[in-house]
Amino acid sequence: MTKEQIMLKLKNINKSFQDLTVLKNLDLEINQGEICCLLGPSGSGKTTLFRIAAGLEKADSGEITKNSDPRFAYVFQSPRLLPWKNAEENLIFVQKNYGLESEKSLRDLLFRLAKLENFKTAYPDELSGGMQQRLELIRAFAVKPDLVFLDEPFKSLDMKTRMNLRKLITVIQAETGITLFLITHDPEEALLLADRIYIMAAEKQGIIKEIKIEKAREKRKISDPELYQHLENIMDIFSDLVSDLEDAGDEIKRLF
Amino acid sequence: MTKEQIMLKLKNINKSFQDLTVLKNLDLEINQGEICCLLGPSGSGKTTLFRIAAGLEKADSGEITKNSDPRFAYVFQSPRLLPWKNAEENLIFVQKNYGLESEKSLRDLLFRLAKLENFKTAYPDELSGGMQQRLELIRAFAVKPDLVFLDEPFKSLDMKTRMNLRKLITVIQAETGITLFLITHDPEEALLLADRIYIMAAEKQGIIKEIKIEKAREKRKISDPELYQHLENIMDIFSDLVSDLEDAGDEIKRLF
Amino acid sequence: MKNSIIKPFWILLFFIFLIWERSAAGLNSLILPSIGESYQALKEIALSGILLESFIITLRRTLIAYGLAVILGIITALLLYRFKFLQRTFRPLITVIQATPPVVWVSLAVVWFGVADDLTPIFLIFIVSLPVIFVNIFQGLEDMNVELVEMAQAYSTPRYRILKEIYLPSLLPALVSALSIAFAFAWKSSVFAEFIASSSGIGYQLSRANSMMATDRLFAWTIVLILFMLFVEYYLLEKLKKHVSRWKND
Amino acid sequence: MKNSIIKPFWILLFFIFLIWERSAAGLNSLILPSIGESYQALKEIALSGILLESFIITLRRTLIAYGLAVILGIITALLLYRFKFLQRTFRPLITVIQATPPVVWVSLAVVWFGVADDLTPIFLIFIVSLPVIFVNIFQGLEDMNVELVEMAQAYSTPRYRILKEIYLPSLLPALVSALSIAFAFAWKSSVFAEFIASSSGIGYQLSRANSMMATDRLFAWTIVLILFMLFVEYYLLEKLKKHVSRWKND
Amino acid sequence: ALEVNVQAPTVPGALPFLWMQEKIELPAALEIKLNLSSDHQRGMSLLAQNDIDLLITGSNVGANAYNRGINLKMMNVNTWGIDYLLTNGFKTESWADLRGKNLALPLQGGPLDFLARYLAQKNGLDPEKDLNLIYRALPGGAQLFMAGELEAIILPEPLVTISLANREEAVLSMDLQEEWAKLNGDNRIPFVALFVNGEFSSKYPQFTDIINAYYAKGVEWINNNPEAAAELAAEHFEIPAPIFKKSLNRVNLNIYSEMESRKLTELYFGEMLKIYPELLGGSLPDEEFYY
Ligand SMILES: Nc1ncnc2c1ncn2[C@@H]1O[C@H](COP(=O)(O)OP(=O)(O)OP(=O)(O)O)[C@@H](O)[C@H]1O
Ligand SMILES: Nc1ncnc2c1ncn2[C@@H]1O[C@H](COP(=O)(O)OP(=O)(O)OP(=O)(O)O)[C@@H](O)[C@H]1O
Ligand SMILES: [Mg+2]
Ligand SMILES: [Mg+2]
Repeated sequence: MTKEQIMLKLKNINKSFQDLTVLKNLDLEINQGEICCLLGPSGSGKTTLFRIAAGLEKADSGEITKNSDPRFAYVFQSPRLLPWKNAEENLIFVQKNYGLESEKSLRDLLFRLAKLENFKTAYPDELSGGMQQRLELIRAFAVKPDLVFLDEPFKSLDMKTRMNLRKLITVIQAETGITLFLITHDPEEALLLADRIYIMAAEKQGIIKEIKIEKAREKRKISDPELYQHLENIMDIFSDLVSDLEDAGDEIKRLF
Repeated sequence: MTKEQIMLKLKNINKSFQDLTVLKNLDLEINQGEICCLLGPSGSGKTTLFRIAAGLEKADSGEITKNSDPRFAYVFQSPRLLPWKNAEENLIFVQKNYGLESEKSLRDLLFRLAKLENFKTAYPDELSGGMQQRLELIRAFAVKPDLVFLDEPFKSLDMKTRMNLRKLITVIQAETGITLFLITHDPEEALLLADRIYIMAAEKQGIIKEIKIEKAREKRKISDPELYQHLENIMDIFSDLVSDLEDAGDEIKRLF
Repeated sequence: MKNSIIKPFWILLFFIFLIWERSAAGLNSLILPSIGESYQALKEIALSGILLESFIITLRRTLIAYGLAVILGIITALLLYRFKFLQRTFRPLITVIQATPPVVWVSLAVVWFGVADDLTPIFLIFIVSLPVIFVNIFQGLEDMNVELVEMAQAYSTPRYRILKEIYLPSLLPALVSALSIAFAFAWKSSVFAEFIASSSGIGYQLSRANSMMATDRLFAWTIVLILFMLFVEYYLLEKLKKHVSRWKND
Repeated sequence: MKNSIIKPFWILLFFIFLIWERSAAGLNSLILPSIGESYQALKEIALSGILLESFIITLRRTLIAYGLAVILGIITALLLYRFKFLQRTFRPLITVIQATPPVVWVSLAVVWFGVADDLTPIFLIFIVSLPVIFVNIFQGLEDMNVELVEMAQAYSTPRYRILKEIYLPSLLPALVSALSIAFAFAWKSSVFAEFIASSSGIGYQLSRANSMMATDRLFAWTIVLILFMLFVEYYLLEKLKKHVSRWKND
Repeated sequence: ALEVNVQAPTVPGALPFLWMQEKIELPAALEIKLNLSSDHQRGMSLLAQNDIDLLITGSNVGANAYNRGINLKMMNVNTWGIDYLLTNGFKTESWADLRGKNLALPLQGGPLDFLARYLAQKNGLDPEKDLNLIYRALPGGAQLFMAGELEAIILPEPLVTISLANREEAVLSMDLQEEWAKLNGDNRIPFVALFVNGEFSSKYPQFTDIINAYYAKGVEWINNNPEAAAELAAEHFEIPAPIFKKSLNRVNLNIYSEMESRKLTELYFGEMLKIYPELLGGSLPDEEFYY
């Protein structure tokens, strides 16, 4: 697996919902073994792009090229667990589709990494929201995928869990070379994790900026000048709309 | 209103749920006009502490002292809007309790600040999750409160909206001197906003660290050495449990 | 009505009518009257005024009993929801009431209400609808979002406003669904009660038609019953539902 | 059963018995038999073997018709859910079926099924339970979480596994609730059908007791009916519900 | 005026009350309120609770209630002949012709069931073995017969006339009253009677007598004016007048002397007691039963 081999390539993708054009002439590529982050405000079409890339939705037009026949796994924005199966059965359910149901030690490892080893027989409704998210996450790795789509896998988790899980996927990625395609709202997270960052904006119906980061993941720190520069740039892009609050000061004072 | 006057003081608070002790001998105080942040992993008892301080739940023992009879407002962790009332009616519903229902210009201002001016007549189920959160937030300010409890008001919002809302509450706070008590998962957010930060941990059943920040809010930057030092310290506290993943590398390689 | 019962149904109805007409052709009208005969009978009862008269009698009884059942069902549900002790006492009683066959109620009603022509049907409709209303409202109460009540308390909302602005609208969807389900029960049991134990109303007319084998009239009355039921279900209640479901999905 | 029907109910039951005994004391047993007389009658029918015999006949009919209604109700619901065209066609038909009074079904059934003693009750039970099953299953299908199906597709799950592992368990709670509601209907309408149009089974025995004015027997049979219903609702179905609700709340 | 509440099923025996209500001027002190209902169980309960004063029902029903302690008296027997055997496409000359055939009866253990079993037995059949008895409540049974699903059925008037009119193959095979006569020498069977609440009759003996007399007059009027009686029935019973008029030909509606009535009733009850004692509540009613 050379790093430069392309895993997934989208060309000239267009997608509209009724009157709303979400993606317009979108191009994107991910190399094998990369971590690629998608960054953008709510409604900018991140999930839509994911669904098209993963084959869950049809684009109106465009071309999708894959490297041979990669195995996809998908971590949904909100956990989609079978409520009538316990944690381990939920993993077995997807493993069965690839004849992997006998790989108990893989499951055990994943449960351990996600700190869920005591909850293998718990049903989803017995798990906290955060635990469900972790289960959703490790399910993807239980099928030994080539490419994992992760739609905000760390959303609304506390800092500690978030750091743990970030670590978890980077360790797995480092050891196995699985390609990761990840949506996040947090620019720092993207800068710390990604080899490549795509920034999307609803106004432009697609990708407005691509950032490549060469620095080794383990050595990155947000205070590093290169990363910090990227962060400032990203913040600038996002803070376009913040300005007009200042002049409301007088009114606020008057009305309260 | 001198800054040093105490708004709320909790002393020796204890709270258990059945066998689970959540808060043990907890002390805490907030001065008038302060922004006070509560930081801590999931399950460390932040919401429980809030509910006790706001009088929604009874502590098992302990003392709560308030400055005269302050008006509280509460932004719930997940929006609690009346589904059968539209956005504006939801604001009027709480305003009525304080005879403020005629303050239409205040409502209009809040809708404008939250960029919801076009959704005054929309019902909650017609708003996106983020819009509902913003409505939940401005409802608190519609009653001209003395102290607002904000339980993760920016959770799972995108960076842009998040920055907007942060700005919004700091502007309101600066102009009105309303005391804000805020729960967040994001250490940077706490460092950028708070005059005082309390860090909680489930293992200690309460507050493990108190940080006071004197620097003027407008001038703060996360790269500022003082703040950055705090950030590193907080990260250290949270990363206690991250370490043990490294040694899983071999096993991961073997099993995948 | 047009929005609800849509075209394909009319085609089906046409085929049903065709099959009906075909079968009736081969059979004596006492066994299966033709559409024409049924229509004739319908016209007859309509012109003689007996249709309107019986319909009003039955409707009056249904509305009285149904109204009582709705009011008492709501009160019972509120009480049983509020007081767990009452719940453990009366919940099984309600199941017993539901399990008792209507025939038995009718024979008990004779003892309790004697000859009064109205009371037996009213009682039967009441006793049959009450558990339906109760069960649905009770479910509605149990499904209610207590978080909203807490929110209101956090903003110092007075008790009566919480009742009026949160409890009441929360229960509306359950109430409408209870009303709809219970109406079908009420309407059918009023017919049953009149069939057995009354000397007026649509049910009584049905029983008269039945005992003299005036099958065409039996069909005519049945058509009246079905049409009214469809009118209530697809028009009145649908309107009410739409009104309520404005925010129901959430 | 003890967990469901709890102590306070027994106290209430005691009071009901007391009131019953008091009222019966002043009345002829033909109008309201005492508890002792009802018990005596119950003992009699139990010892004569007619209780068991009739019970088995009624139960058999109910189970056959109910089973058919369940199977056909599920199939209809699946078909109508899948094909919107069928839905617009048959949905109103189901309302019409539901709106038709049982009396009319019975008189139609007599013509259609002739002398066969079983068919009329079976038909009535079937036609009364079918819409109940259908409506509940259909609701269950509409409430189903399609996101899980998409998840399964994202992981290349074959079609038959999606049906077995997602559709089926998704529908179980709706199915159990449908089974429970429909059983009450089935049981009561089997009694009604036998009362009117059969010469065996509990309903027939009820009608005999009724025409012989053996009110004590009427009560004895009613007690049998209620007890069996309570057994099914509070024991059998409760067990099934518990089994299913393991993950229902989610 | 004294309000007298009457319940009667839609049988010819109810017509005299309709006649009193609509065709003549009763004494001002008397007002008849007639309630048409065929639920005799309900009627009896109402009678026992003094909710109604007079009840027309089967003679055995009254005796049964009497024996169970209901305070009532049999004022008169008014219907003496009403039941016939209809066959489908063939005619029976004797009971033996029914061997192995379907025979539908309205109610197991009812008076018609008794009559059918009694006659069959006396004519050398074992009703359980030789007949295929089918019990089907009226009018469902009649409907079945008309649909050609039954070989034979015993029906009361006016269902006999209706069935004959609606099924060409239907044959009026036997007059059960005549069959009874072959065995007992009299074709009068006391089927339907008028009962009075015991309290009412002892409180208002003269009114009771007046009503009884008017009732007898009404019966006479019907027999003399079948045309008008049929019109009255058509209006209240939901049955076409011509059919009812025809049907009256086969109904023996008459009031006989008390002595005669009682003798015939005791004969009827005596035979009934042998086959279905529970139809009479276990024993013959005593002296006080007869008015
Ligand atoms: N099935 C659909 N039908 C109609 N509109 C849709 C559909 N799916 C998405 N959209 C719209 O397309 C736009 C992009 O949605 P998408 O979910 O891809 O955004 P996102 O970037 O994932 O946002 P978030 O960060 O909130 O998840 C939004 O305006 C959304 O309302
Ligand atoms: N009503 C309750 N009954 C029982 N246990 C409770 C209750 N409320 C909270 N807990 C428990 O108390 C602990 C603290 O909960 P709390 O909601 O205060 O945490 P938190 O810090 O707000 O977490 P999060 O960041 O996930 O909101 C948790 O272990 C929780 O399960
Ligand atoms: Mg998304
Ligand atoms: Mg919380």
